[in-house]
Amino acid sequence: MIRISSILALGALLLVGCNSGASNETSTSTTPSSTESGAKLKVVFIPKNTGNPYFKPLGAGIEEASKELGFDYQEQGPATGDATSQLPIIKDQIQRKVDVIILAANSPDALNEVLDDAKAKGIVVVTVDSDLEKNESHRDVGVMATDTSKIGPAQIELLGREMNYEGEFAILSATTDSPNQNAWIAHMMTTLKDPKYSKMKLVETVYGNDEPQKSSTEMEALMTKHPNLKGVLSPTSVGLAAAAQVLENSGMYPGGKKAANGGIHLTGLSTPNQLKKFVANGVITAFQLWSPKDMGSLAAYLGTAAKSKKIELKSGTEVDGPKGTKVKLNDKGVVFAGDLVTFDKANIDKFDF
Amino acid sequence: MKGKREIGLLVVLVVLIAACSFAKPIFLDPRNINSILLWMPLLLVAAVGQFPVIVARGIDISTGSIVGLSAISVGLLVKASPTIPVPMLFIAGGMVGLILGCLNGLIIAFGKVPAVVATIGTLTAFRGLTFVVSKGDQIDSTAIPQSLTSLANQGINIGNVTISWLLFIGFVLAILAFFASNRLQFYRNIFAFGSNPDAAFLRGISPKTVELICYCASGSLAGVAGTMYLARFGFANPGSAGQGFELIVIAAVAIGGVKITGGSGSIVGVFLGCALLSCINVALTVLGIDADWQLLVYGATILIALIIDSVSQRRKATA
Amino acid sequence: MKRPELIPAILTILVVAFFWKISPDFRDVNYLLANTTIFAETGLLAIGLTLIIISGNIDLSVGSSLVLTSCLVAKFTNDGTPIFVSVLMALIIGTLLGTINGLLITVGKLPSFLVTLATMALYRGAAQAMMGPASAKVPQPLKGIDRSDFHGLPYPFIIFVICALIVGLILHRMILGRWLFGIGTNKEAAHYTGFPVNRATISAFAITGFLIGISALLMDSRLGVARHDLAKGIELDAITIVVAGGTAIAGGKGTMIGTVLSWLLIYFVKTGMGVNNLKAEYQLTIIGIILVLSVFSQQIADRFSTNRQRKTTKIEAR
Amino acid sequence: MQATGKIELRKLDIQPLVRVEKLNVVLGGNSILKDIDFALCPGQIHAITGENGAGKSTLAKVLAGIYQPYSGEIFLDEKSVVIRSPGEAIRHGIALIHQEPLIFPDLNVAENVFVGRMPKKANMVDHREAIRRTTEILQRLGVGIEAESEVGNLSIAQQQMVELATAMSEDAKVWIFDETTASLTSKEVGELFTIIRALRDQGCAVAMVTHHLNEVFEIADTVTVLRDGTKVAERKIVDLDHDQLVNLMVGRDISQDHLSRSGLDKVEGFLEVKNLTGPGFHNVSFSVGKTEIVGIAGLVGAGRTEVARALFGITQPTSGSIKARGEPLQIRSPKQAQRAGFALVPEDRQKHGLFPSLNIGFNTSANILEESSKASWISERRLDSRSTEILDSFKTVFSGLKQQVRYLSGGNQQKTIIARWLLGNPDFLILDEPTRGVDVGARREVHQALRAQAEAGKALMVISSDLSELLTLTDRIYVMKGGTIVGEMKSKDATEESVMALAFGGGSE
Repeated sequence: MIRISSILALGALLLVGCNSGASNETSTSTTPSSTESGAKLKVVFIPKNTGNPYFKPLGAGIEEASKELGFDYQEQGPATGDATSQLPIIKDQIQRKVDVIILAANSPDALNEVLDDAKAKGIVVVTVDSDLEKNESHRDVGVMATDTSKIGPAQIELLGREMNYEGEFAILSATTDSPNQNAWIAHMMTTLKDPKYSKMKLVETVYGNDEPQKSSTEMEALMTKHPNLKGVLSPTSVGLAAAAQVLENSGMYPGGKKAANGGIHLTGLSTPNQLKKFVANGVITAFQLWSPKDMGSLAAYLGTAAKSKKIELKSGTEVDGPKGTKVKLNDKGVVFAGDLVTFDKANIDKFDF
Repeated sequence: MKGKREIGLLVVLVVLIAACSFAKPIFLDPRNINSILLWMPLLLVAAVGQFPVIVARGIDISTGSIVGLSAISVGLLVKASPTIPVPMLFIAGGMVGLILGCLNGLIIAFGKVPAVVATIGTLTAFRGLTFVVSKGDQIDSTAIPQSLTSLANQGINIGNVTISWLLFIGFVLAILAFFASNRLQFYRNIFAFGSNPDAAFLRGISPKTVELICYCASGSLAGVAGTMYLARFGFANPGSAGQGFELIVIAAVAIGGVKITGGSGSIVGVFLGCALLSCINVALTVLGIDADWQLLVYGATILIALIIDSVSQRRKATA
Repeated sequence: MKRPELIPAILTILVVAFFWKISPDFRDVNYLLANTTIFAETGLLAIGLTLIIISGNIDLSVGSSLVLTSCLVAKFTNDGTPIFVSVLMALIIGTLLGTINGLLITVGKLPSFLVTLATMALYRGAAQAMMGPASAKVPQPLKGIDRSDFHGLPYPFIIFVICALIVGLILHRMILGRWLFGIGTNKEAAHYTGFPVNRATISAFAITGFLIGISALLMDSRLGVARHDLAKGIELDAITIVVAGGTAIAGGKGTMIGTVLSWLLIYFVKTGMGVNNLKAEYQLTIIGIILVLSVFSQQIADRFSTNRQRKTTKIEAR
Repeated sequence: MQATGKIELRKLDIQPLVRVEKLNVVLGGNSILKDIDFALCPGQIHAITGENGAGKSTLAKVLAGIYQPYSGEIFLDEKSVVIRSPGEAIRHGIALIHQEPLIFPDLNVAENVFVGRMPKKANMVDHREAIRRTTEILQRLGVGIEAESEVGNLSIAQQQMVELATAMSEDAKVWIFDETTASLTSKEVGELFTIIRALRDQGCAVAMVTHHLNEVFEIADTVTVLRDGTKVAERKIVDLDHDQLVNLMVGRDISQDHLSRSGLDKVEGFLEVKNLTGPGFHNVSFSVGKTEIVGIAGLVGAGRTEVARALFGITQPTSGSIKARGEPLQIRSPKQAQRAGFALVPEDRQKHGLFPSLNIGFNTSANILEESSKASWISERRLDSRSTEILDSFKTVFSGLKQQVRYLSGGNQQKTIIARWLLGNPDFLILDEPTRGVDVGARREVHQALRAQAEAGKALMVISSDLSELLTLTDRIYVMKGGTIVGEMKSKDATEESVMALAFGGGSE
């Protein structure tokens, strides 16, 4: 009985499939375009994963823009930051006929195919924070933090100033295959060739996989392996927070109980809320980040403009940004959201994200 | 007969440490030893909880999610009332774990759902709950009081080696579990149940009670491990806190010589299993193994440890 | 209740009816079909795991094997291996990885849970060691199988159905299937009865490996790239499908149709939740609850059928 | 026999320790026990007997709190009680000794004895005290087992003693033995009976569930006979003889004739074993001919099962030779043994024979999968028809091939397994305890089927602890002791006494 009914059910699915094959073309062309009917645009933001504090202000930026520009806004993130966890979500958004997808890509290339589908349906794809490195053609525009070529030097300069431009230091990164991290580290390497930094020696680059446990162990190992270590640079917030906790525990931060020859200076990239405690108690002197919120609203402005005004986004195009600004796409189709902000004791309490 | 397996494990541990320190003398540097000692407490506490479950022929795969949910809940609690005394935080973590473990126990003992299935189900369900409870927000370091995080850096100093209070708590719990497993009637009932469940029932041991309490114990110790997580890392993210931890815990218990089919094993073995895994994990970093090769080496080491154990067990059986 | 797979079947109908009613985006057969392409890969793993779980074993390494196979194939194809050869290679590598698991379990006499826990790290570790941070691009001729269809049916879906059919026949109509049921029910008795316990167990793992090979090709073809960090956690999805489909985790009981129906159920639930933008955390919780509830309801159904069987015997015996 | 008068007195004077009134038990919708009245008095051994499925064990299990009555009352010392769980039964002083020893293989003897109620010091388990008290009890029982040894490493008889020690430690007043002798040798049975008599003399009430009639006559004072869940009789042993008891049990006459081979004494040889040595046996030589049933007698642990396992490729002999049909054989696995035309019906049905949760068809046809399939493709119809045919020829009672085999009675399960092996049409059939736990009627049917196989030209080897089985069924008997063969005799010349004399042996080997 059940066997029969289940075979019937499967058969029905197959049958419907065969019938619908013929109507494929019509369904594509009838994809409603909200712009024509004058309805509100549908914008969806897909962060790398839910619960990631960095994407909160970014989402807030988009939400703020939604009030200014009057579009429907939703956030839908995957539970984990795996390479393909965003893929089914993008498929769902295509089916939901959204107009703009703002995506913080988990993978520079695993989403290529599905993003092409989205673009084919007339959806504007804006990447934020993490671009599709070397696969830029699969999205319309990228809104990136700050010029990658500026982040590397700025970080080195920040650490250099703290450690007096001399001594050994190490980098604690996220994963070996994170494009942003690798781009920044590459720029750091070039920066180090500047004679100004000639006395700074990068002893090792290690990877904490953005896991607290692994990052802590790597940080502890760095301190064991390099007794003369004077600085650690962690351009990822999980790594930086874990490293700060390890440093606090060890008391080897500048001014700490066990600090030898000036202690270990720690800096990197993070949202301010995650590190307020360590700035207050002196474990970290200063660290940097751009404004994710500005990035969010800029992405929203670009995406909606491209959709409603039918602007073709290509290098050199000028678009209206938030608050009457004008931004111009560079040769990779990327817009930078703004400069790095350096957070320290003096200003950190003014920020809340 | 008893204890031989533990001695074998101890030998493996010593050989591993010797090999590592031969390859990299700093492996024996006090700082590195501290790093290993900091790896242990969470693992040890969760493994001591997993132990009775496996002895009773079950398995608790939801451990990682319980650690996460407990860490987040305790974080929310301490955020709401920062003056709460530290022991209360451990009790709170234990309570959260107890409730979750109890739920597992009810599903398994009364719902008759196989343990693997039930806890795979709650692994995802509890992780989902963690997001719901935290509204997706991370517990930032600012919220965690110094009095809690200092448990990871202060403790009993022996030269430059520090037995952190966290590890101390872990030791105390393990020693309590050691005595309980030998001297408590109820704990002996767990062994009897694991050795022969039908016979245990006929001897008046209630299988439902045994299973329920095993999962409650596993849950509450995972909950305590959740508070330890906060103390050790100073923050907790609903997505990453405890993620994948269950497999490390189960591996530690299995390497510790606890029969995966139930009925036999010892807390001493579990302790050595935890020590071995902690050493391996720290060794991967300190020996400077290329980041891309670490997972491979880790997998190979576990496999080799299992094979060595199985071969030595068979030798003993034929001898 | 005689057939436990009735439960996923009924649930599937309810779920489809529910989403069909509340969600206009779900009410689109083309979409429902096209979306199976992602899920077909998980389904293939579930088909293999059905054999393994029926034989009283478990394989936690399926996701890692999948990744290792897909990386190897993509890399070699990229280096100029002809497509035909790389397809063959995927199947061989997958089968080989499964066979290694099987050998460790049978010849090494180790519990499958522990062996595959270790190879889960080992296989993914091997993929990472080989690939490093890079990803391998899949060349054009191998790409895009998920967007080609046969009268509206996407090929991955067809492949899944065909594989389920073939493996289902192996399980329910061929000797190997009987061996696996016997081994899963009582390994000792199977040995005494002259069942080739080791060979059959290895075969179950090898077949799963073969299916993993197919799955790896589908994944390569769909994504166009292969990386070491893909398909994380897919093993739990696959096990969830198998177990919710009425296969007993302790072995000796289960059907292929149950796995297929459960695959449909979880597919529709996930698609329905996704297209309605249900938050990821609620999705997780719901899937967990579905797993526990479906197994729980099967237990209850089982108890009823047990009573009935006892009764029949007694009556006939008089 | 001279004790009869005393018993009579006791029965008059003393009120029962346990009594059940109008007991009804329903399991899975079936009425298993109907309106049973039953009492156990102190200082009395009360046998409960009946065919398999008559409800003997169920009655025992109700008293032990394993099953709950549907209706009826249980009185302890004439006070009405409800026994909700095995634990409560233990607390009431009721001990049930099971057919299969109920042990915890991973725990030591002392922990087995005191499981769930270890002696305590300040609420903590006191292992030393447990070991001391266990040693004491073991000494009282007169068995030489170390209290600290792991029970998984003990023999079945020793494990049985551990179970007795457990009940002893519970200070049980009511002792119920459920087919306890099934896995014991006669010597061990003798020792057990000594203990049981001692218990009776201390004023305990003893119930013996058994279908061995000679045991009933040997030890019991009173017997209750059950048939199909109802009590058909309660008699004093002195008022009964063997045939009357059998009639009460089965409700029909069963003849006891010898089943030995008709025809010539000379047989064509089939199997020739020379100086075989392996795990658990050494220098074993014997032969089995076509049309012949050869019995292997001996105590449990004498190496009988071990020889069978080696012949079937489950263990490997270290030296010696096996020849079948005149050709030397190397057997490394059951598969190879099967190819050589061997078959083994194993001793432990549950562990090595049955696929309990699979259906009867699967269980019956498990051996002919390959020959009944084309290119690995199973012809279910062919398997089913052959299974039905052979099961019917054994008068197996079942509701359909799709029924799970675990719901069959022990006798029908055993028939299923014998059927499985006969379907494979072996030339040489080894049966290890073929009728253990099988009731009188079914046993007869099994014996007839085996004899028919021999008549059809097969060679059979039967290992049994039941001497009457060996004497009635076989043509020749080898006796094993201490891992080797100590004697051989023709069945028609043998008596139980002569076989036992060899099995126990006088002097050293």
